[in-house]
Amino acid sequence: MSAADSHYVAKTFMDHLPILQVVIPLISAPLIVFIGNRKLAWVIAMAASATAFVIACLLLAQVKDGSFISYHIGGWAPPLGIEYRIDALSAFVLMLISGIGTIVLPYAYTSVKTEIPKRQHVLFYALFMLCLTGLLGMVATGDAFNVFVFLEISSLSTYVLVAMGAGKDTRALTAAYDYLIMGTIGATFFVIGLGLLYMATGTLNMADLADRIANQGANRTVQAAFTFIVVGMGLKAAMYPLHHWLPNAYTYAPSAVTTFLGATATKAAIYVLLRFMFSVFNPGFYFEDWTLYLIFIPFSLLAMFAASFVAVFQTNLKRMLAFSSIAQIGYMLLGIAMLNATGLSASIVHLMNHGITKATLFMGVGAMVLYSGSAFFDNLNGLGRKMPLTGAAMVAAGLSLIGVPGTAGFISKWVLVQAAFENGWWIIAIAIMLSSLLAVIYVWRMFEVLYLTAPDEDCTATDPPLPMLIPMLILAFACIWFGFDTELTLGSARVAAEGLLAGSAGMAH
Amino acid sequence: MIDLDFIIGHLNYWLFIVLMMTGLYIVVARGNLVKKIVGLNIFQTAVFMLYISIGKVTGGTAPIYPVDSQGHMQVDPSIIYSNPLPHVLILTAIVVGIATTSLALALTIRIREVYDTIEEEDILEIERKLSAEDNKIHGPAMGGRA
Amino acid sequence: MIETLINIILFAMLVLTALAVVRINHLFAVVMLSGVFSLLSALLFVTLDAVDVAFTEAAVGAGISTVLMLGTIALTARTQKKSTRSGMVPFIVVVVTGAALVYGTLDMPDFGDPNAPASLHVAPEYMIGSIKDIDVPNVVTSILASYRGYDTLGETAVVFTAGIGVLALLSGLSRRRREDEEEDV
Amino acid sequence: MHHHLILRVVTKMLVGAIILFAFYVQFHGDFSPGGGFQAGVIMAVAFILYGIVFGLNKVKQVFPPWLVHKMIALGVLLYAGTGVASLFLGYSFLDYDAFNPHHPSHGQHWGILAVELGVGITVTGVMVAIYYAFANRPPPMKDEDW
Repeated sequence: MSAADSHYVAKTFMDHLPILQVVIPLISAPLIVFIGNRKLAWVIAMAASATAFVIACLLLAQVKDGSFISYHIGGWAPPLGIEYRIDALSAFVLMLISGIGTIVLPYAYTSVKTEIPKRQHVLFYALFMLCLTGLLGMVATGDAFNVFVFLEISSLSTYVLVAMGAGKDTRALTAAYDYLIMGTIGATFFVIGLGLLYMATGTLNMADLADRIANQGANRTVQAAFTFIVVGMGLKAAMYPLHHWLPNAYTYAPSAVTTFLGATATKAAIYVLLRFMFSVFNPGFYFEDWTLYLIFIPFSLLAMFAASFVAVFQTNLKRMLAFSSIAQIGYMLLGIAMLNATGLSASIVHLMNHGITKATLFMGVGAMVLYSGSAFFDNLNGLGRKMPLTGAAMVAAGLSLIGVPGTAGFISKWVLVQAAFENGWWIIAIAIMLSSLLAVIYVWRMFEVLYLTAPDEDCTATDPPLPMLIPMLILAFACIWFGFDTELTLGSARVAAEGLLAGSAGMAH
Repeated sequence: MIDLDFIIGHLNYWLFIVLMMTGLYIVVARGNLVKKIVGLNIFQTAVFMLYISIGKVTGGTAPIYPVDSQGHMQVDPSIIYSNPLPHVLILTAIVVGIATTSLALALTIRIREVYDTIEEEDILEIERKLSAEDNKIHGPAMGGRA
Repeated sequence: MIETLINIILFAMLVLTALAVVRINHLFAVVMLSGVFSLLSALLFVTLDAVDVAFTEAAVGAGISTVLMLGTIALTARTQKKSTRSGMVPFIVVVVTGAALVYGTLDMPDFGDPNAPASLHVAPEYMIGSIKDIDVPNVVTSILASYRGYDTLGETAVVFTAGIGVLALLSGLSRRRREDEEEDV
Repeated sequence: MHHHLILRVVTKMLVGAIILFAFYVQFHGDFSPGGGFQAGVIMAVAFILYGIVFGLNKVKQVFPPWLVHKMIALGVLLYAGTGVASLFLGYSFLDYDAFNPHHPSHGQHWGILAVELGVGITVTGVMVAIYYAFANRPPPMKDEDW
């Protein structure tokens, strides 16, 4: 074969951005292990993660007008080869994940030193980068089976990262084991779903799948595939009745890990759910409507109330925040179930807003645990007064968690309520406000402990070292900033939501 | 009316499902940590069988072209080959499976060293005691392991 | 005909092995049976024309994973406690899942159907491409390493993750020189 | 381990054969079943067998842990590096045509060789490392209790 009929097209650096997004963090992990030096490990991780963040921003700038980028890995055109496909939604989630990864690393530098034995630091950073790689890969890819591969990279590294909390509390080990079993069942369900889809269509490329499902209609095999994919990803996303792995995993993992996971892991799973429900399957199918109305709405309402209610009665701040996360996932699923552009924008913008809010809070808890040794409320008495900047960051994030006007959390809840009104669902709108009241109660308990109780007399706590403090303050500032300037967050979310609602047409070539 | 062709054509799938569900049952119903992992393996292997059966074409053969002594491929259009793509997917999935298994086993070893048991019931009992102690010191919490 | 007979016998043995794993409390037997299960499924893969998969399943399922499991039970326990809890909830979960799957099979193409979508859509292009573009006789290798080479990179990364994960859980990374050993506590 | 004479002699003979077979599987994967992953597992089995029969310390002298751990990373780097190399040649990531633009199928052969080698190195490393990690743990009871 001559060169003339090969598929060679000279590419520039900018053309390679989609693959570099994932491959740079991927390469950094073996590099860290190969070099095996503790200080360099952090430097490499930080550099790779920051590069990934810059790339995500560049990608978002390119696709913010509603277009998409398709990158053919190996030079093979889809559906033969694997395709990377970046649109507004994926670029937005990529930015969230890589941004949180970049901002958690400086925090981790100090926090890991105190929580994890020294000989494991190199492995910690390698696993952290693998987790980041997996999450980014799940979001960037346009190939259904590739999602599974990267899902497993992130899951396996997460199990170990959670288990690394065993130095402080041995329950981290059983939490990791439970998560491993649940996560593997979820991933296997997802694989079964993919198999059924492949059986019905003969392809694995998402755009091609969407075309073929739209053309041949949904038969019973496709419906079963839908069920298995939703349940499998629901397990990874801690969708309400499938959330049992989450509280222990978040409570016993090291602070830096909890921060990163709380802000990104479930978000990537929700992204995959969105991608499959809207871009691969057609939201017009009756079984999908049915699932949304009869399954998603009741369970997300249940999540919003039951999980918030349980959160109110926790004595461990980390655990309380974990239950609050389950409730917040309820909001995101509720937005999806509204099945209109406003509701979807609310869900998507809440991915980001809840991500930065929870990251700030978990960072704050982690900083206090440095001095108190545990996240139990009675060990945190008055620490807000002793650690003014940390306390301030947590107040800002706490307000955002409730959804007080002027914070990021308000924007997502406001749009969600609007979406409910658009559908004429008054009761749902009232439910959203009522469940926010529960959030007021548990966030108030946090404020009460941090400010209104007297600190121990011999308490020597001060604000944490700068590498921990600065990321926390940046994120707290973002919680406020995105409450006023919604151009980046809500703007991108609206473009993404419209792309999703265009359904399989949005995936057309 | 019973359609015999339909049953013969689908019997294999149902048998795979029986195997899958046996594996899943071991994972959810058995409390021994090692046995759960064995169950997970059986569950996954049965899923692999379902995948591989997608690729099977009646009268087909393994998707490897014969090679003559000069190393040239013999392409004979009369030979039917089975679909190779599911094989590739399952190769990847098997590797992911052993990776998960080895991590799970390593976790089990650590758990045994700390709790001195690998029975879920005993571990739950120990953790319940730990939580009860926490509650005694820090005030009652609700929710437990859930 | 002979193929059907082999399949039926294999299935019967697979089901018996799986059921034995449910019943038996002696972990050594359970682990050995899990190896047997893998070996039987490798045989089944051969009858389904997936020789690469059979090879891997035999090496991994019957080989490495049995060795690791034996190592684990040597480090943990040899027998399982009699389970005391009722099997109702798991049973319902399993029945519901199975029913959903059976429902999905109702519209599946017949087993071995040459006109199934999976055999018509992308697969023929791989068969041609492996000759024309890649010139490799084993089509599985050409898909694995080239067409879907990125999946295989991901797979290698998964193995890598598991490797360093086990190191993080059990031993830690070894260095050649012991320069910063002394600061380790 | 001074008894088991037959076991030791047979093992010594087998290990060489197993390693040879691993190389065959590694480099003959284009023509017959097999490839980097299977070769890696077989190669690891050779070391594991040696370790089981002659003891962990003996096999660690042959194949020191630091080297194993470097190999784990090296394989992934080789695989990803192949992709990056094609990227620098102006092609897509992992487009092996880059390695011989005038003869794309030759380029493909080189690419496949490199990535399969990467897989083989990592898998060997990981399996041996996992074996070392498991074998290093103190057992709760003695061999006689079996």
